[in-house]
Parts: sequence; structure tokens; C-alpha cells
Amino acid sequence: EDNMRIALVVKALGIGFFEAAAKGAEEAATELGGVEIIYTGPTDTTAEGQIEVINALIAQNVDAIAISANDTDALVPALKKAMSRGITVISWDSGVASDGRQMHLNPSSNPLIGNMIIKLAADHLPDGGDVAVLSATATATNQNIWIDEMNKVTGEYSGINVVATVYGDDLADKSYREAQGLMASYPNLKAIIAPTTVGIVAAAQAVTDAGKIGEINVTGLALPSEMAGHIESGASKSFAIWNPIDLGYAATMIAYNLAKGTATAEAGKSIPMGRMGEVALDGNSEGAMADPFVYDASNIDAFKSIF
Amino acid sequence: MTDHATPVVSMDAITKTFPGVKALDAVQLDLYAGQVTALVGENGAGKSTTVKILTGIYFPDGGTIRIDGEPVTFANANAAADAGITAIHQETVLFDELSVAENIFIGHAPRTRWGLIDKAAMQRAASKLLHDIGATFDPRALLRNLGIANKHLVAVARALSVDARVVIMDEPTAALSHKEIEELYELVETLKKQGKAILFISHKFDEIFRIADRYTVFRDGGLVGTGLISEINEDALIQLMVGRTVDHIFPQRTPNVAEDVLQVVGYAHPTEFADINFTLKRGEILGFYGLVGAGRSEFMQSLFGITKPSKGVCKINGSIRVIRSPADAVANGIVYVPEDRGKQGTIIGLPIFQNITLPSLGRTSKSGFLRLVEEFKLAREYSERLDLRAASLDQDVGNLSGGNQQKVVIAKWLATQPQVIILDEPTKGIDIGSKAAVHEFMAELAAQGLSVIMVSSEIPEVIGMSDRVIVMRDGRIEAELEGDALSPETLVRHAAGISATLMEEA
Amino acid sequence: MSDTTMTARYVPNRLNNRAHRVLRSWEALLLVVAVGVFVLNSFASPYFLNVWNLSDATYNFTEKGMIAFAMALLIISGEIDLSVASIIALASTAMGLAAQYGAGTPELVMIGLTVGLLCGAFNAFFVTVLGLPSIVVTIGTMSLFRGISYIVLGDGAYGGYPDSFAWFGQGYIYWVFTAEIAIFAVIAVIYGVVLHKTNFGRAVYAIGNNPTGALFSGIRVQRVKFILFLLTGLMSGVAAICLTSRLGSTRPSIAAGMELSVVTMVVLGGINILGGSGSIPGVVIAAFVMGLVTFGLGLLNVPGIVMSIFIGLLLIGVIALPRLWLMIAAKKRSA
Amino acid sequence: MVLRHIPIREAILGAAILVLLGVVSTRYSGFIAPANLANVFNDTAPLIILALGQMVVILTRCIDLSVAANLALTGMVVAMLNVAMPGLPIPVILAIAILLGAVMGAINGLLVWKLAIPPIVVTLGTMTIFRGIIFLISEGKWINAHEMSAAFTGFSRAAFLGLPVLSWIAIVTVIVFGMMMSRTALGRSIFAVGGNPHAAVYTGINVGKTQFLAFVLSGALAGLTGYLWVARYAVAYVDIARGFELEVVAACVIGGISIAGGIGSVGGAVLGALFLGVVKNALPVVNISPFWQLAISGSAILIAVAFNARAGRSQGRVILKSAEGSV
Ligand SMILES: Nc1ncnc2c1ncn2[C@@H]1O[C@H](COP(=O)(O)OP(=O)(O)OP(=O)(O)O)[C@@H](O)[C@H]1O
Ligand SMILES: Nc1ncnc2c1ncn2[C@@H]1O[C@H](COP(=O)(O)OP(=O)(O)OP(=O)(O)O)[C@@H](O)[C@H]1O
Ligand SMILES: [Mg+2]
Ligand SMILES: [Mg+2]
Repeated sequence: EDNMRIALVVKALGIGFFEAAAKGAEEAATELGGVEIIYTGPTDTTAEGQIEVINALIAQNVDAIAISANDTDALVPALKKAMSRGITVISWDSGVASDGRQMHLNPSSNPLIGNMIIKLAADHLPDGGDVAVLSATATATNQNIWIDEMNKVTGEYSGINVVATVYGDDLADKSYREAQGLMASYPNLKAIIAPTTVGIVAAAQAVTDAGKIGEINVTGLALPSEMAGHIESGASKSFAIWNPIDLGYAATMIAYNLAKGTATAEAGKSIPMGRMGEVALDGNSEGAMADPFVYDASNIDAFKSIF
Repeated sequence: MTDHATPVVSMDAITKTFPGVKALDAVQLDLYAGQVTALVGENGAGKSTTVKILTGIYFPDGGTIRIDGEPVTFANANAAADAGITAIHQETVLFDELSVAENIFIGHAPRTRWGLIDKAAMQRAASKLLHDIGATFDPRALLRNLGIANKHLVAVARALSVDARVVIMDEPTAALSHKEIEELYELVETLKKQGKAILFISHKFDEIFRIADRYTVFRDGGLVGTGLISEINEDALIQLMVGRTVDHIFPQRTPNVAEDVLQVVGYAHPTEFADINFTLKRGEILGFYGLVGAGRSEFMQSLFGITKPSKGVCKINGSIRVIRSPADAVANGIVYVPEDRGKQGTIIGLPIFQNITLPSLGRTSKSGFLRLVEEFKLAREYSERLDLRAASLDQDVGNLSGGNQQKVVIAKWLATQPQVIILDEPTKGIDIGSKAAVHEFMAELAAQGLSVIMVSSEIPEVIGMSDRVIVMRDGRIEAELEGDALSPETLVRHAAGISATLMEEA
Repeated sequence: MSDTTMTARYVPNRLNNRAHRVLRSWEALLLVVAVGVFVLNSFASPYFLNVWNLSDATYNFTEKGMIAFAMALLIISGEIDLSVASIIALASTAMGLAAQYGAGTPELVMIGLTVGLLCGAFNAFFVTVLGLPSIVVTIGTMSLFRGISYIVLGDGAYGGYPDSFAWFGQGYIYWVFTAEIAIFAVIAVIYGVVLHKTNFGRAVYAIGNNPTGALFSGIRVQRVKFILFLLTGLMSGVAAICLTSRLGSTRPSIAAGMELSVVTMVVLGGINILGGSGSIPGVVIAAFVMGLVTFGLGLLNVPGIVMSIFIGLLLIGVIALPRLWLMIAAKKRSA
Repeated sequence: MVLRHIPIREAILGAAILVLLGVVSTRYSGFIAPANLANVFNDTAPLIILALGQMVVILTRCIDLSVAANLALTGMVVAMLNVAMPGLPIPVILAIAILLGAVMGAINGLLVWKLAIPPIVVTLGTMTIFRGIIFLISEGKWINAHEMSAAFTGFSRAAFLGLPVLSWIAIVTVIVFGMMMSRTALGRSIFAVGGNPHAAVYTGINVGKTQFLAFVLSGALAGLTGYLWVARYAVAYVDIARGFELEVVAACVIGGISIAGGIGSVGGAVLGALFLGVVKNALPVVNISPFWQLAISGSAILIAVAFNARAGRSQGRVILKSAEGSV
């Protein structure tokens, strides 16, 4: 009679990406049956806010928590407490240090993403040129990892020159201004890479307003619904993202299987994720869901109304 | 006779209650064209409340106001002005950051065709008004750059900027010097000739008998008498007002002056005062006379540690003391009863007993912890000595009338058992009954060995109370007078800086 | 004196008796709200009435509350400090830096408190020595202090605090009572005594009601204000220790936005934002009310941003409703 | 002498901005190119508009912390309207934005006026409430560029005489406010209410009503900016302009608007906003580490405030005849 309750905790509510993930979680719940999804998160993207949410979930004695963390380390004590009360804890999207969760589901492998974002820029620059990175906040864990991975492989793309990394703090106006600053400081700029949805939208708008469509290509990670207009206008030739619906779905499936005991989170083992197949865990109990998928003018219309 | 004429304004059975106080209880007041009506009463009798009701600032709880016999109600101050009632209020109601012209015309500035303020027209009109009352400053000047007397002239000009039939003056002379008071009297005469009805509020009886045609007396918010000035004398008026007779003579004192308590040597300040030297003896009352703005308050405040002197030494009982803050001054037995009661004297929002014990907490407390019993004991002792009128000792001091607030301030300082008490205009704005009480009290204090410095701009008070008088002018000591040299003429002469010969010629 | 026709009037010490005053007080109203929220919560969620859950819930307000007490005194004196959350960030960063060099728990505590005091002194200098309005100064230092944390930490994080350091934010002193709630209680008592039972507290009220009058009464106004800023800095330091210990890590964005929660708590506690009145018991109850509301709504899985609507409504409603009621009552009477 | 006294603060601030531009141009000469300066101005336009509204509120001894939330809510509402009714003409959208903003301002104003709740408490409360409402009506979803009509997003960036409409709106607002503050009864009573509220009552000014009107003005401008903002950045979501209220207050403070009310000028508010705008735009192009930005803007506020206080300190009275000449 008792439903299994799985909490999907996100960085903050009101972000399109997570709303889409919640859809996926509901899909998984329907598929599994007898599962109730609690979709929740704090007001600001702070660790303190997430701890309050986690405490409330512990109090309700939910069966599993799947969290996209605002801070790798700060959530560890609270999540440890959850685990000690028998709650299954996994992280997804943005990870928690290994003490604080049973496993972590990366949307894709970090090296793949790092390579993807630079490749998207390079594909449209056969002769090379200056590119710059517009990130989210300077403390955003996953963005920093991807940029690191990107820098490792930049050398493989001849003529591509990363001239700067700036931070738009995931604020539309600041990102817009930073993009303007990039265009002003680097007159030969050929591409802006923004591995964050707020940043890429603002940068595309800034390029459009500066009348530099065709001159500067904006690319990075974004949702099709948010970028459809900019693909149409040509401000962005292509961008990539994994499917957030799949991500929410997969996280829910993993949490369900771990909570049920039908799988265990140990290094080297695999956990089933329903229609997404299986995830294999590495030595750090992390696994990747799938490769990022590239969107451009040819396929954007099919996806823009989905997520 | 004028008595049969209809009053221009008449207040009938006006009642006004504040939380806990019935400020006006069915009072009656009539003002006649071309006549000055003096409204007298003790502090808190309800005079200013009457003014505020007549000018639309307060709304009465009951009763009727009639203009030319027609009942009216005022929704706000503009409505009263439109009905032809204008006032110089007891408080200054001006704006430091606006220009003189704007201060005069705020609320009824001339407009251009587009509905914008017509600055040029406004300045012209302001110039004319200022010229008419003998002011010489530029209407474009910012108000904050004017001195206090000039500010008062702006207030007068503002009152006259309304084409009024009724002019109200609530203690207009309290902040003015002799010369300016004379000019104000002339202005009143002019207004009278123009047929305006004037309501004049004052605690100074010489003034009332000089310019008023009629009187109305309030006591405790009720009307107790009204009539023609020519049909009453001073004693009778006082009796009406206080409800008893008051010996209007200064207390007889036998000065038993002893050793020096306070010596001030060479006190100076870069811009406010210089070369201040004097001594104060035990049990003495030392008067400080001067025109308003002579720098007496400034100097007293530096003696009390508020403003820092640039040089000078202060010796108490022969040894040099450095006073850097009021706390130092209190510790050294010097206390100061300021002129501005509302801002500097009382702490409105705190109950009476806490106001009284504030500087004495060191004595009523035990190792820093409050002891309420001791506090009430101390507060009761001194409030009873000063005959404080209040509902209770834990009542907010802000609900007291001006005179009773002054008593709280004096009680606060006496409770610290000081050696020197500085009273800055101690009876300014205080009714005659309380005034006599304050004088009596000062004499008592001196007799008990306390040294008193009394800053006053009222010549009778200075002469009647002081053993010795120092006259200040433009930030310096002009003269020190004693015994026979102490006369109204000499005081005025030194204060205004007129040499003896010129004075005789005049 | 010539008081023959007049009998000296007796002035009683107090107008109303104690019970009367207590019943009409803000604290009483707030207590009713608190009890109401508690009862509602116990009906709304089966998980609410569980001591361990309630114990966890205290973290929702303990750190904010510690600062709220010092802030209450500051606001009563007519000043405000909006930089408290940034002081936490800076103090936490300093502790994190020290921890990297192997500082032990006592050293970390000393560093946290010292940085708090220094930040308080910095604010105090601008406000009391230069005479600038505190709201403006602390809007500036709010950026400055956190900005320094960003300079030091960049996109990194400090961790690796000694195990014993975890006691402050994660330890229990007895049964369900956490170390933080104990620290909160001790601070509440200290501030309650200081504000309501000492000369210093009286001076704070006097300054808040009339700073000029207080100066003319021999109170060292600037010194008292200086101390109040120091205390607020110190309490931010204490909160920084607890929060850092609870999170076990430091990032520059730590405690972001906390200043507004603290001010909300203080105002909800009946402290007059314009200075001059308010009480510590009021703030204690307000802390519990805010904790209960957020935890109760959390149990119902109400999203955080919707929760903040409730806090906003509570803040305005608790002040507005009694006034509205009085207004309507007055209208009825005159009609 | 009146003329000599007031603009000194503005002159200093103006000079500070010029110096700043000079310093930045030594690192990056393109910064002072007219096109870039026009860009900086356009970027600062929302801040200028909001600072004018905030100025009016601060002058009456109040503060409006809800402007950014008001902006975001209005922006979301007009964006949703645009999605629902793409044909709605821009003047109607503008009118709705201004009206909606004014209504939110009026809520603040009424609570301050009728219930005498301190403005900081009121707007702290409405700030969180307005933000929450955005979440409720949008269900946390974004409105993206392709969902908005071209006219909707095009309006604010349409060029007119070489400047975008957004810049022109800021310029018109400055002129209108300049006239209003100096030449209308409302403008003068705003100064009077802040300078001496007690005295204002005696001159027939309704203090509460003036404060109410100030909040309505501030709200209306926030609403207007809400539409312009969403159109400009072509995206609407819960968090837009979060924390912007403090920047608006900082602009006023830097511009010499006294937080105690009654002192300040339109020129000051505009220059304060421009100062912050130049700093914010300059930092990214002169390659200062992004981690330094927060500390730098905090220091700028502190320095400006200390400076303003010094420039505005009154001399006090001068009684001594000998001292008159020397001061
Ligand atoms: N706003 C107010 N709130 C409460 N009580 C008030 C208020 N204004 C006046 N009172 C009270 O009403 C009474 C009458 O005050 P009012 O100012 O009219 O006296 P007054 O005759 O002008 O005295 P004074 O000679 O001292 O100026 C006093 O008891 C005073 O404390
Ligand atoms: N320009 C002004 N603006 C405002 N207040 C003023 C101004 N000039 C003087 N005052 C105030 O008027 C009072 C008298 O000023 P001052 O101390 O210079 O003269 P005084 O010799 O003490 O005069 P008084 O006879 O009033 O005691 C003081 O309270 C002072 O603060
Ligand atoms: Mg009076
Ligand atoms: Mg004086």
C-alpha cells in the first residue's frame, strides 16, 4: 500500500532544465508504478537552502534522494545523516563528494562534454580563430570541470585559440554585459562558448544586438526551447545538450533500483536505468548517462516544444 | 462697540482628545477684525492645540468652527489657508534644503500656463514680502544658510504670503532679540490697521498688555475667562490663568558666596567663541546675558563637552580637568539643561523615570545591572521635589507639556548631585506659575551650595536672579556686571555693542 | 513654595500592572502565532511531532538567530548591519585558509571570532568615526567583505577541517539538543540580560529613541554604537563557525542572502526598524516562528520560493493586521 | 550662490567618471569610442530609470527594495501576455507594464501611508512576495526569445537617431523627472516631506500621500523597465534582476541622495547610475579578474559615500567676527 517516495532535489526551482528533468522523473514513476516523486529545491542556489530541504526530506523518511548539488562538500554531512537513516542517496547532474552519496550520475562523461563544446566552435571555424568562454558563476562545479576538460583538448584543434574565460553568474544582464565586453576586448573573436543555459541565451542576444550574426558564432550547452530563436536567426549555428528528460528519468530509475535493493552502488558494477539501458560505475562510483546530442537548424523544430 | 460685531472666526465648544489627555474641553474662542486677542494659559493648557485646529492640522473631536457665522471644516492646512487663516507656529515649520522663496510659497506657488511652478514670479513675490517686513536677504538663498532670526522672518513672510483675514502667532517672540521683537510689534500694528484679526499667544505679560486688545484664558484645556484687556490687570489675569495668586517677585536671596568652584581660562573655538575667562563661586547664580546668537549656548555646550574647544583650560575646585564628552562633564559635576528640550533635553519614547535616572544609572545600578526599585525611588524623590504633574512615572515623557518636560530635565540633572548646573534659557516657553517655581528652585539650589549658571535673554530674569552677570556679544565676553552696574540699560548697551555715550544721545 | 490652594498630586510609579502590560504586548501576539503554527503543523504532517525531526528543524533558525540578537540591539539603537552574511563568508574563508595550514579547532574558533570582530570594527569606524549612515556603509561592506572572499578563494573551496571542529554544527550536547541550539540559547539569555537588565541596554534604548538627547544625558553614544557593531561582527563570527562546521566546507557564496532573513527575523520579533523599542524574547519567538513555518512547509514539500511568500506575508501581516483592526474599530466607534 | 552650492557634488562625480574613462582607455582605447560609450549608456539605461524612481522614494525618507522583483514580475506578465496574444500592439504592452508596476508601487505606498508600516519592512516583504508570484504564474518556466513576437523584442533596440529606443526612454525619463522635481508642486513637496516631514504637515502637504505617490512613481518606472529588460534580453524567468535593488540604491547613494531624505538631485542619481555602469562595463574589458569585481564595487560605494559626506558637511554657524573671513 505504501508508495515508494523518491525526492528529486534540484539546485533551485524555476530553471527550465530541472523542470524538464522532473518530467522525466514522473515518466519513470509512471512506468514503475507505486512510486511517488517529490520534486523540490531551495529558493537560491545555496548549499544551506538545500540542507533545509534535505532535513525536511529526512524527517518525512523518504525512500530515496536524488540531488543535483549546489556544493560538492557542504551537503555531505546532511546526506550522510540521510544515509544513516536508511535513505538511498544519489547525486546527478552536479555531484556530491563520494562520502555523501552512493553513486553519481553524470549526464555525460566530462571529457566528452569538454571536447564537445570546443568541437562545436571549431567545426564552424575551418581556418581557426579566437574563441572565448562565458561561464556561469565562478563556483559552479560542473562548468569548471567541463572547461578544464575542454582546455585539455584545445590543442587538438589547430588554429583555435581560447582567449578568455569570463563569468556571467547565470544572470541574464551580467552575462549579456560580459559577452559585450568580450566582443569589445577581442575584435577578432569568432566564437563564444557558453556551457550554461542563461549564458548562451544572453550571449546570442548580445551578438544579435551588436549586428555580428555570421561573424561570431555562439555555442555551448542549452535547451532547444531556449535557443530555437537564435538558431533560426543564425546567431548560433549549433549547440549541444543531453536530454534532461532522460536524465531525470535515469536518476529516478537508479534511485528506485538502489532503494529496492535490486542493484548496488559499487565500483565496477552496473545499474539498470529502464529505457536508458545501464550505467557502469567507475572507481569513484560515478557513471555517465549518454553522449551529448547536437542541435542545429536541421533538427531544432522537432525538439523545441519538448524541452 | 466692537463687542457687538460678529467675530471673523469663532470656535464653539471645540473638544480635542489625545490618547490619555483631554487637550481641549468644549472651549470657546472669538477673534475680531482689527483686534489682537491674546490667548494665555499655563503650559499644556491647549493653546497650540487650538492653533493647530484653526489651521487644519488637527481635526477637532467635537464642536464647530465658524467663519463670519458660517460653519466650516478644514480637511488640511491648505483648506484653512484658503479660508484666510494663516499662522506663525510655535515650532519652526521650514525646510532647510529649499530656497527662501520656496519656503514662503510651498503649497501655493504661482504657476505658469503649463501648470509648472513660475520661479520668476515666485521670487518677485518673495522679494516684495521680505522687503515689506524689513528682511534684506536674497529669496534665492538656501534656508539652511540663514541664521535663526532670519529664519523666523521667513516664517513671518510665509504667514503673510497667504492673503489672510486671520493671523495667528504662537509665541512669536520666544526666539527673537529685543530689536526684532520691536519690529514684530510694528508688524502687528500694521496688520491690525489692515483690519486683520490677530490671535497672539505669549507667556510674557508685558507683551500682552502692550499689544493685545482682548484676552482669552485657558486652564487645563477649558475656557476660564475672556474679555477686554483694558478691563483687567496683570494680577487678575495671572489668577485666572493659574487658579491662584502667584508672587511675581523674584525670590529674596542672601548671597553667601564662598570659594571658587569653576574657573574657565582662555576658552576658544575656531569659529564660535574666543577669550572666555571667568570664575564661578560656590552657591552663586551667574547670569549670562546676550542677544540670541551671541554664542552663549555654543560656549556652554563646549563646557559640557559637546563641542570641543580649540584651546582653554577648565579648573574644578582648583585642579585642571579635561572635559571631552558630556560623560566627562557629568563625572566632574557639571551638568547642562539645554535650551532645546525636545531634541536635547528629554528622550521622548522613554518613560519619565528612565529619563530621570539616565545619567545616574551608575548609582541606582549594581555592577552594571539595573535595579528598578532604586530607580523609582530616585525618580520619585526628584519629581516630587519639582512638583511634577504626570499620570505615572512610567508614562512616556513625550506626553507631558513643555513645562513638565523641563522639570524632568532638571530633575534628571539634580539627581546626579552636581556642583555646577548650567541652565540654558530655563524659563523659555514656560508659563508664569512654573516660572516662579523654577526661580524659587534655583534660589534653593544656590542656597544649598550648588553653583548655577543661568543663560537667559530675559532682562528681568537676569537682573532678578543673578548675583553677577556676564554679557556676551559675537562670541566674546563683553562685560561682567555686578551690583549697581546691573541695570537694563547697561545690559542692553553691552549686548548690542553700543558705547555709553551713544546710548545717552539716543 | 506658595502651594496653598493646591494639594500636591500623587504620581504613581506605574499606570498598568504587569499582567496587563504583558497581555497587550507584541510578544504575546507572536506567541499566539507560534503556537498556532505549531498546532497547524502537527495536523498537516504526521512527521512533525517527532523530537529528532524537530531537532533537525532548529538548524533552520539557529545561526540566523545568533546574529539576530546582536542585530536587534543594533536596530534598537537606530543602526543596521546588512553585511552580516558577508562577514560570515569572510570569516569562514579565513578559517578555511587557516585549516589548510593545519590550524586546530581552538585556533579556527579564535580566527572566526577575530575576523568577525575586525569586520564589525571596520563597519563601526565608518559609522561612528566618519559619521556615515550605516545602511549605506554596510551595503558597501556587504560587497567588499564577500568580494575579498572571492579574491581569496576564487572558484575553489576549502575543506579539510579537523574532525573536532564538526562539533559546533553537527554535535549534540544532550539527547536531541544540538550544540547549535545550546549556543543559541546561551546567546539569547546573554543578550536578553544585557538589553533588559543592564545600564548598557538602557543606553541602547536611549540612543535609539533620541541620539542627541542621549549624548546630552552623558551617554557615550559613539562608543556604545561602536560596541554594538563589534558585537554584531562577533555574532557573525560565531555563526560563521557554526555554519562552516555544519557544512564542513567553505565557498565564497556561503550564507548568501542571509542578511535579509536576519532582518526579517528581527522585525518579526517586534523590534522597531526605526529604533527605540523591541525585546529579545520577541526575537526568540520570531526565530521559532520562522523555523516552524519553513520546516512545516518543507514537510509538505512546498517549494522554497513559495515559502518565501509566506514569510513575506507573515512579515507584513503581523504588523498590518493589528493596525487594520484598530483602524476598523476606530471607524466603527466614530460611526 | 545657490547655483554654486548644489552642483559641486555632481561636478566631482562627473569628474570621477571622466577620470575613470581616461584610466580605462589607457588599457583599452576602444572603450571611449563614441559607439562604445553609446553602448555603455544603453546598458546603464535601466539602472538610470530605476535610480530615478528610487531617488524619489529615498527623498521622502522611504526606501523601495521591491523594485527588482516588481521589474521581474512585470516583465514576466508582459512576456506571457505577448505569448498569449502576439498581436497586442507595443503601446498597449507599455501601458500595461507601467500600470502593473504602478499598482505594485501603490501596494507598497498604501501600506506605508495607511498603515504606517516602515518602508523597509513593507518592501522587504513585497520583494519576496512579488518574486514568489512570478514562480506561481510561470510555474517556474522560462519565456524564450522564439516565443516572443519580433515587435515585442524589437522595440527596445530599434534605433532612432543613432541610439536605441531604450536609451531614448532613459533620456526622456531624466528630462521629465528633472522638470517634475524642480518645477512641479509634487516635486517640491517630495523634497519638503523628506527634509522636514513635521513641517510639511503645517504647509498643507499630506506626507503619507506624497510617499504613496513616490512609491507609485518608482513602481511605474520599475514596470516600464520590466518590459524593456525582458525585451532587451529576450528572456523572462523567475530570477531576472535578482539583487538589482541594491545596485539601484547604491547608484542613488553614490549620486549623493541622502538616505535620510530631503537631499539629492536628478543629476546626482543619473551620474551615480552612470558611474556604476561605467565601472561594470569597464571591468570585463580591462581584464580584471572577475573575482575582484565584487570587492571593487563595494569599495567604490564606500569611497563615494565618505566623499559625499565630506562635501556635504555643513560648516556650522560662524559667530566670531574674526573667523568670518577665514572660513
Ligand atoms: N500630538 C499630541 N499627542 C498627545 N498629546 C498631545 C499632543 N499635542 C499636545 N498634546 C497634549 O495636549 C495638551 C495641550 O498641549 P498644547 O501644546 O496645546 O499646550 P500649550 O498650551 O501650547 O502649551 P505651551 O505653553 O507649553 O506651548 C498637553 O497636555 C499636551 O501634552
Ligand atoms: N542658523 C541657525 N539655524 C538653526 N538654529 C540656529 C541657528 N542659529 C542659532 N540657532 C540655534 O538657536 C539657539 C541660539 O543660538 P546660540 O547658541 O548661537 O546663541 P545664544 O547666545 O545661546 O542664544 P540664546 O539666547 O538663544 O541662548 C541655539 O539653540 C542654536 O542652535
Ligand atoms: Mg504651545
Ligand atoms: Mg542659546
